[in-house]
Amino acid sequence: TQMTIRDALNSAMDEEMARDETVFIMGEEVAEYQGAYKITRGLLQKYGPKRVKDTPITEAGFTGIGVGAAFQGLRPIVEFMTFNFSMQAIDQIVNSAAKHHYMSSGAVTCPIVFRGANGAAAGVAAQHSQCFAAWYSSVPGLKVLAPYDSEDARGLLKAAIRDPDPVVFLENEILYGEPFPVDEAVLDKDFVVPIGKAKIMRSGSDITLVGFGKMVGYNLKAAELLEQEGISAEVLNLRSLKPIDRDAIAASVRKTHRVLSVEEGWPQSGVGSEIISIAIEECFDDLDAPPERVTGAEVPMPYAQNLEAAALPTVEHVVAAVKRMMGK
Amino acid sequence: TQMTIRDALNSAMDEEMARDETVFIMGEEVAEYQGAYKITRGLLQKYGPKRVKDTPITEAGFTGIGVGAAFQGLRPIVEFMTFNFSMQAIDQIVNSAAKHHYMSSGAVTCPIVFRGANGAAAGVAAQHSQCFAAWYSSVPGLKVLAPYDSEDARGLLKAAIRDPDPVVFLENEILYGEPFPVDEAVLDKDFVVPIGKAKIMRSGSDITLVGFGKMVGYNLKAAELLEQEGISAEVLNLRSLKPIDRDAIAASVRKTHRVLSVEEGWPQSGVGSEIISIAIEECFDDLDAPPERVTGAEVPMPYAQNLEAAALPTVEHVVAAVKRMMGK
Amino acid sequence: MYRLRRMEISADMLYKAKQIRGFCHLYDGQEAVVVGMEAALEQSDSVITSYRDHAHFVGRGGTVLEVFAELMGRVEGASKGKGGSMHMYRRQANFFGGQGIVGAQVPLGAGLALAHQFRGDGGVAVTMYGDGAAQQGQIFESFNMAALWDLPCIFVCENNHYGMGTAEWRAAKSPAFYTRGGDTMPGMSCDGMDVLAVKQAFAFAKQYVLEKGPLILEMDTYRYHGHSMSDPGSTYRTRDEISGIRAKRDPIERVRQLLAANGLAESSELKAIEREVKGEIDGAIDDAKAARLPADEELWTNIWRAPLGATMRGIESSHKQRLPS
Amino acid sequence: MYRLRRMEISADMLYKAKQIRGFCHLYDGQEAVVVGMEAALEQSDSVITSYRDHAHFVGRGGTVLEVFAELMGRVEGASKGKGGSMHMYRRQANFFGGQGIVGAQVPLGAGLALAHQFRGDGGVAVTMYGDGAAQQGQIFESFNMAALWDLPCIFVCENNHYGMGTAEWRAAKSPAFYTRGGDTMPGMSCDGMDVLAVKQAFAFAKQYVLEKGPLILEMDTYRYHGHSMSDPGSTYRTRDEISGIRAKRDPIERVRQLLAANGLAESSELKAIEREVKGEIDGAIDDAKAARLPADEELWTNIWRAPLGATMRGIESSHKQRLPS
Ligand SMILES: Cc1ncc(C[n+]2csc(CCOP(=O)(O)OP(=O)(O)O)c2C)c(N)n1
Ligand SMILES: Cc1ncc(C[n+]2csc(CCOP(=O)(O)OP(=O)(O)O)c2C)c(N)n1
Ligand SMILES: [Mg+2]
Ligand SMILES: [Mg+2]
Repeated sequence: TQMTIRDALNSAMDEEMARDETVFIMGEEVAEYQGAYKITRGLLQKYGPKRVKDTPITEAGFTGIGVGAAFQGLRPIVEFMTFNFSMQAIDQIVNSAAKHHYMSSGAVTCPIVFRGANGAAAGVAAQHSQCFAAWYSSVPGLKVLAPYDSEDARGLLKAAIRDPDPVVFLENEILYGEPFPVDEAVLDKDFVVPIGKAKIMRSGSDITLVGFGKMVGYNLKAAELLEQEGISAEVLNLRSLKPIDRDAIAASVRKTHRVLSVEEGWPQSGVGSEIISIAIEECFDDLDAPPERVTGAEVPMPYAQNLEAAALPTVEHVVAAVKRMMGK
Repeated sequence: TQMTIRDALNSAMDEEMARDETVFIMGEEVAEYQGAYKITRGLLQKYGPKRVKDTPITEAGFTGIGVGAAFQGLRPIVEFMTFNFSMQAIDQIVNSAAKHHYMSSGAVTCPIVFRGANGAAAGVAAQHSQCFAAWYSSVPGLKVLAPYDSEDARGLLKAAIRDPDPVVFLENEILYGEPFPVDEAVLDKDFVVPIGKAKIMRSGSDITLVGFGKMVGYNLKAAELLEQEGISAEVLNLRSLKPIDRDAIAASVRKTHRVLSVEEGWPQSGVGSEIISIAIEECFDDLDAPPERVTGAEVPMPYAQNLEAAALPTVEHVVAAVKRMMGK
Repeated sequence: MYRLRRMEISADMLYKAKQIRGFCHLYDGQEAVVVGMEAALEQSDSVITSYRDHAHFVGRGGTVLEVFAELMGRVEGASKGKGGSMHMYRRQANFFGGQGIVGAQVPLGAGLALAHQFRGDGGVAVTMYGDGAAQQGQIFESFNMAALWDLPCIFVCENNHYGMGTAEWRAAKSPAFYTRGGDTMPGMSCDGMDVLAVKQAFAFAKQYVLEKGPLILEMDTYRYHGHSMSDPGSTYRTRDEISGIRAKRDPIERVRQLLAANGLAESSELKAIEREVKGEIDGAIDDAKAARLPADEELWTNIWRAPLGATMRGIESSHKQRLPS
Repeated sequence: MYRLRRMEISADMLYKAKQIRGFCHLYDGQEAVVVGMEAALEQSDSVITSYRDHAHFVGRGGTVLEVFAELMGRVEGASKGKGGSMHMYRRQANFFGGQGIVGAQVPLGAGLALAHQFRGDGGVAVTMYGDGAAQQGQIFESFNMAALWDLPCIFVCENNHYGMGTAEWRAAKSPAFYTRGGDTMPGMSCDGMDVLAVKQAFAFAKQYVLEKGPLILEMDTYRYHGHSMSDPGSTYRTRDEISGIRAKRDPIERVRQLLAANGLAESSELKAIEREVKGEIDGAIDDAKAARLPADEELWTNIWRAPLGATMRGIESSHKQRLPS
C-alpha cells in the first residue's frame, strides 16, 4: 500500500493519542483549522479540544507551557507551523527541555515532541527556509529525528511520542503530500522505528551516501543514475541526528571506503561537517578518497526561482560529486 | 605594557563612541551598574544615558530595538550579560539582523555588534555555560568574532563597531580580568584587527593547533610543553569564525601536515567539525595523520567541581592528543 | 485605494496562473489603513510591517510594477527578486519591509523610533502588526521600553479579526487591542475602513508620540481574501460575514459614496479613474512579465555589505566562491 | 523562617570561605513569602521559581543538608551535585526548581497548571518570578494562554524592588505588578513581609484559581543581600534603606513581636528554638562538608532518561562513551 507522509504522521499521532491519554497536541491552527499543512486533520473531531489545543502565535510561551506540562507528567506534542518559528522558543527547547533531566540528576523528566516542517520549502525566502538540524543535534539532552519516507514518519513519530525524553522531529513541507509504499508491518499499531539507528536504504560497495529527510530521496535517485555508470552507491538514511549512529556510518564507510554527506542546510558546522568528522575519526585508514559534503549554498535563501534553485543541492550535484570522488 | 581584556574592551568602546556619535550601548546593567562584569565601566559617566542605556531584562525586545536602530542608521552595541540569554533573542539576531541585507538586495544595512560572555564560566551549571560559536558561525549574513588576548579584544571590537554588518562578538568571562602584554601600536586610536583573518600566534612545523578565545591560551601552553618533547606546534588563533579563514588554516596544515582543533563547546557539528572538514577539503593529500578535535564533553555542564572539570578540555588533553597524533 | 485593490486582485490572478510562488498575503479590504496613514505621515517617518506588505510598499512610493516584478522574482522588483511577497523594502522612503516572523517587526519598529529620537530629526516610526501577532511577548517588551524611553513610536494593530484561521477572541483573552498597553501606554481605536478617520487618527498620533511618547492605534479592518493563497478564507468565517462587510463597510465604496453625496465627483470621473488604474495595472503586469530574472551571480551578492574577500562554500566542495573585498 | 535565615547567612559564609562556587543568590529578607505560601498549599500542588531557590526547596520539604551539599557540589545534594545553587528540585513534592533563565519558569509554571487541569487532580501551580523578570514577554504570553484556558495557576511576582542593580521603576513603566494582567487577568498585592498575610493570600488564591482561572499575586518583599555573591548590594540602594526595612519590616521580627505581644511564646522558648536551629544548621554544614563528590561516571548519567545505548564523544576523539541502553 501507499501512504503519504501526511497520513503517516497523522495516523501515528492518532494511534498514540488513542493508546495513551496523556498525549495531547498543541500549536497554531492545529485544531479547528486542522493544521496549516493539515497534519492534524480530524484529531480535534476525534479527541476534542482538551487534547488538541489551538494556541495563540506565541511560540516562547506555548513551548514553555508544553515543557512544563511534560515535567508534570503529560506527553505533549508541540507543533511548530515551521521550525523557523522555533527560534522564538529555542531557549525553552534547549535550556528548559533538554537540560533538566541532567541538572536534576534524573529527577525531572521531559517527555515531549517538538515537530513541524524544517528547512527549505518553495518560494518562501530567507526567513522561512532555514534548516535547524545541525543546531538541535548539537545539544546533548535532545533527541533529534528526521524522517524520509512514510515508514520513517510513522515509526519514528510513534517512537518519539513514547520516548521519555524531549524529541525534536524535523519534517519537510515539500514531502507532506508525497506517497511512499509501506509494508503491512508498518501499519501495525505498535510499529516503531528505533531511535538512534540509521537504515541502509540501498546497499552498495563503492561509496556511502549519507543523508536525512528529503535528501535520502535524492541519494536514492543518484544511486540509480550512478549504477548506470557502474558505480555502486550505498544509501544511508540517518533517521536519528541525535544520537547519531556512528557505528552504522563507520561500518558502511569501512565497506565502501568513500563517503559523501548530502544536506540542504548551510555548510559551516553543519550535519555534513559532523559526518566528515565521524568518518575521519572512525575510519581514516579505510578511506580511498577524502570524505565530502554536498550542502545548501552558504547564503540566506533567495526568493527568485532561479536563485533559489541555485542555492539548493540537486541529484545532479550528488552524481557529480560522486563521480569526482571516484575519479571518473 | 599590560592590559586586561576588560580594559581592552572598555577602551575600544570608549574610543569608538568618541569617534562616532551614532555608536551607543544598550543592555542589562550596562549603565548605572557599569556592567555585570564591569566591561562598560565609566561609559555612562562619560557619554550620558542617551548613549549608554540600561534595558529591562527583555532580550528579545531590546535586541529587536537595537536591530531596528541599526536599520535606521545608528550603530548599537548590544551587550548580552552572557550569550546564554541570547537564545531569547536569537530570532532577532538571525532572522532580523543577519538576513535583511540579503532579502532587501542591499537596501537595508544593519551595523550592530552583539557582545558578551560566551561559553563555560566557573560553577554556573548547564543553563549558563553554553558555547554558541558553532551556531552563529553557521549563519551567512552574520560575522562572528572571538578574541583571545587584549590585542584581539581591542582590535576586533573596534573593527566590529566600524563594520557595516551585524557582528556577534564572543567573549569569555574567565578571561575578563586577565592581563596580556600589548604593543604600542595596539594602543593607537585607530588600531583595528582585520575581520576574517586568522593569526599565527606561534610558528611550528609538526602540527597546527587551531582554536579561538580562551583555547588559544591552552594551545600556546601545550605548544610550550610539546616543544620540550621535541614537537613543534604551530598555534593558529582563528579570531574570526565567520567568515572563517580557510586559506590560513589550509596554508598552515599544508606546512605541518597535521591539525588539531580545540574548543570548549559541544562536539557534534561544532567548530572543530568544520575545521576537520576544511582540512579534509583543502589538504587531504597533505595530511600525515587524521585531523582531530578536542572539545567539551557531550553533556550539559554539571555543577560539581570534579564533574565540571571532567567536562572541559585542559592543556593536558591537547598535549595527549598531539602526542597520539604524532605517534609518540 | 482602488489602485491597491486592483493590484491585489491581479496578484491573486497571477498566483493562480502560477506566475507567483510561495507565500502571498493580500491586503484587499484593508486599503484605507495604508492610504489614510500615508496621508498623515511624511516619508521621513519610518514604517515597518508584516509579510502583508504590498500596499505598504506602494504607500511609501513604490510602484505597482515593482510589486509585481518582486512577486515574479524579477530584478526590477522591490527587492530585486530576492525578497518576494513578504520582503519588500523602500529604504529611501524609510520603509523597512516586509517582515516574515510574526511579532518580530514590533521591536524593530521601536528601534526605528529610537533612532529618530536619538538624532532628534522629528521623525516618528510606525510599527504595524496583526490581531494574531498582538499576543507576542516581544510586543509587550517593546511597549515597556518604548514607554520608559518615550520613543516616538506609533504601534498600529491592524485588527482584521483573524490571524490565519483563528478569530481574535480565540487568540486573545482581551481582544481590545488598543487597551493592551495596560498601565504602560495609552491607546485608541479607529475605524480602519474609513480612510478619513484613519488619516485623522494618524495625524493625532504623530503629534502625540512626538510630544508624549508611544501610543497604540488599533485599526478595525477586514481582509477579504484568505490568509494566504492556500487558505480559501471561508472555513472559519461565514460567506455572509464577508459579503456583509463588503456591502456595508468597504473602504472604497465608502469614499465613492462620500464623493457622490457631496457632489465632489461625477460617476463618470470615477469611472475614468478606474479605467486609468486598470490600464496602469495591466501595463505593470506586462512589464513585470517581461522583466529579467536576477543574474545567477546575484546568489552571492548582498550577504554582507562588506564581504571582506571572504570565501564561501557552494553546494559542492569543488565550488568555492570568493567574495569581493 | 529563622531556619531559612540562618541557612542563607551560613551559605554566605561558606561562599566567602570558597566552599561554594559560581552564582549563589540568597533569600534572606524574603522568607515570609515561602513560609506563608507553604502554609496554604499542599505538596500535591506544583511550585516553580527562579535561581533564588534555596528556601523554596526547603519549603517543599527539602533539608538544609541537601541545600548545603548541593551548594558544595556533593552527591547528597538536592540535585546530587549536578545543579548547584540555581537548580534544586524536589520532584516528589512537585518542586520543579530552580530555573536560571529569567522569565522562562513562567510558561513552565503555566504548563504545570495545565497538567493539573488536564488530569483534574485538584492541584494548582505556583510560578514565581521577580520584579525584574516581570517585563519578560513570555510572561504576557503565559498570562494570555492561562486566562484563555482557565488554568489553575497562581502567578507570583516576588517584588523585592530590584532586579540586580535596577530599581523596579527603572525596569518597568508600570511597576504595579499585580495589575500587569491588564484586561486579561486580575491580580492582588500582598505584604510579603507578613507571613500571615501571605498565607491568607495564597489560601484565597488557590481557591480562586481552581474556580475562576489564573491570578497574579504580587508580594511586596525585600532582599537583604546583594543580588548574588559578587554584588555588595549597596551601590544602587542606600544602607539606610536596607537597615530601615530590617528595623521596621523584618518578617521574623514581626512574628517574634506578635508572639510576644499575644503571650504565645516566652522569649526563652524562642531562644531555645533559635539554639536548636543553629545546631541543626551547623550540623548540616559539617555533614555537607563530609559528603562525597559525585563519582566521575556521573558525568555521563542523566543526559537522557532513555539513553538507548548511544555513543557520546568525550573530550578527545579517543574517548567514546557508550551509554546504557
Ligand atoms: C513567529 C511566527 N509564528 C508563526 C508564523 C506563521 N504565521 C504567519 S502569518 C500568521 C497569522 C498572523 O495573523 P495576524 O497577526 O492577525 O496578521 P494578518 O495575517 O491577519 O495580517 C501566522 C501564524 C510566523 N510567520 N511567525
Ligand atoms: C534571560 C536572562 N537574562 C538575564 C539573566 C541574568 N540575570 C540573572 S538574575 C537577574 C535579575 C532578575 O531580577 P528579578 O527578576 O527582580 O529577581 P530577583 O533576583 O530580584 O529575585 C538577571 C538580569 C538571566 N539569568 N536570564
Ligand atoms: Mg489578523
Ligand atoms: Mg527583584
